Amino acid sequence: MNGWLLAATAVLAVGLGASLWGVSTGPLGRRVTAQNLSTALLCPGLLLLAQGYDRTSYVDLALLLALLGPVGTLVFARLLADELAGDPPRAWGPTWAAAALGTVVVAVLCAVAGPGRAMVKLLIVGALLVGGNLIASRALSGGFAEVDRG
Amino acid sequence: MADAVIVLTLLAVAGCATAAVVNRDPARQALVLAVLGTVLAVLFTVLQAPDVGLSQLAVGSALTPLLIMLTVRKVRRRSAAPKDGRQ
Amino acid sequence: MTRRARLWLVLLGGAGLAALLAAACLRLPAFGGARHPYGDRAVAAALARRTANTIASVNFDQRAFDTMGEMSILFAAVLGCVVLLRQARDEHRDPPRPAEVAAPVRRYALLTLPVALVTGLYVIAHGQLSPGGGFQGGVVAATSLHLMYLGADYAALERVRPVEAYEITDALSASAYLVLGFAGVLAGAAFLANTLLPLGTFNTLSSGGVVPLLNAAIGMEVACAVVVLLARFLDQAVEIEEESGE
Amino acid sequence: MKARSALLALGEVVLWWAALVVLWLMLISTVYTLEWAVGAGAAGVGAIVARIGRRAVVRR
Repeated sequence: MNGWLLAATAVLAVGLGASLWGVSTGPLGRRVTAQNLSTALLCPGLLLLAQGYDRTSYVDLALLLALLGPVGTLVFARLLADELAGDPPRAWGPTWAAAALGTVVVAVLCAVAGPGRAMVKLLIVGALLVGGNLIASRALSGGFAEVDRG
Repeated sequence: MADAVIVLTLLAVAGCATAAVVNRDPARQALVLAVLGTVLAVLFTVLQAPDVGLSQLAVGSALTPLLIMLTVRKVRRRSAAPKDGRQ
Repeated sequence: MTRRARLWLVLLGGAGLAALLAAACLRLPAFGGARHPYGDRAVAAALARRTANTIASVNFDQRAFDTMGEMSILFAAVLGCVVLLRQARDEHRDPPRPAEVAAPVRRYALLTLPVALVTGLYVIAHGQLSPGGGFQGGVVAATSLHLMYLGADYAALERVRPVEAYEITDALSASAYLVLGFAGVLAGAAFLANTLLPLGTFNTLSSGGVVPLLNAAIGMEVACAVVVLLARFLDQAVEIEEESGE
Repeated sequence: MKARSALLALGEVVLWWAALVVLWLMLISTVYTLEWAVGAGAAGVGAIVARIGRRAVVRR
């Protein structure tokens, strides 16, 4: 067990616990926020796992999660727009905290990878992750206010 | 100690799956199911099965929620329409 | 058939299944070992055919016939959905009003759509080299197109997604898999045998003989099948209205 | 006017294509001729879809 796997276990423990607790209890707005944060918290965990197992091809998993996780949140933001309109979830604190976690993990892994294509791939994953989550949070807090149906 | 992460993700999968069954509202179930898809992908990764993890990620994170939520929307529109004529 | 006879039939079938499963379990390799007889053989066969990802070799070479079955299941399932969710006689189409989505969300969708599409194609193309393959990449590529619905509206999605073209491509790529299988027969080997093409250099896009071609056929099939499936669901959820409901 | 808009459309597609080829090159591990060809093709598909998608949103 190396340090990377230890870090991955810690990040995953926090991420899994927080998203599981948030998504299964409370009002709808908090559940949607927790679903959005599950992407932001588990994707850094996957990146750390890839580094811990020393398999660069596992980065593809994090890439796909960073791409598709926000898309899943947009699905809920769009199709639950009516229910969320009354009490739009504004959880900017946790959102920025998760974005900071993603940034720190990507920065550390980039520093380890050194300049090269692997580093650019990590930066792409990080940009997609942070950007996607901020946009998904924005969509949840009224991004689809004018959408009545369709 | 290296198995700690496997135990952790297995527990999370069990908890998430239980939560998906305990919730009765389809929209909330879909939310739990989306998280369950991601958690399962992490489990497959720590079990060294990245191919299955990728399949789970591709299907579970966006496609299944979209199919479920579209079905929920259709059912809700259908039950709402005859009563007050509104969509 | 009476209720009693049916119960006996179920019990008989269940008992037979249980006996076979128990017999199979007794012959399983020991639990938790580092080596597995099937794993060792699969890896050796994959390396002999110069396929870097053993899973791809199992899916598209050693057990290509199973994959054909899975492909037919997906094809039949999508066909069933198309038939079930068609526009019925007492329904009509009511185009949804254009939606106003917040500008950052729209821009994100427009930027991410090509990136996700190319990533999906990357996962398909590198199926026999790294984790991934036709199914995973196909689903990602198909999902990416629906960012148009999430970031704009249904009319915009329909412009990047002419359903008829995807239906035709779905059928064509499913038959491409069969044609590649029969090419093996015509060449004098067995159905779906990997003897047709040169095996190429290990760990390149052209390695593994017929594996990359079968992988690409599955990728196209899955992508088109998912698009057609989601198109039917979207039609029902967004456009099709019952006459009484208007 | 028509020639100008056609040129703009071509420029948009070429820009997207170049960006997506760079993305492809960053995703892969080793670069060789066939990889270039497949990447260029995939980037072409992505660039055309990007153009159609943007027009579908703008022209409403």
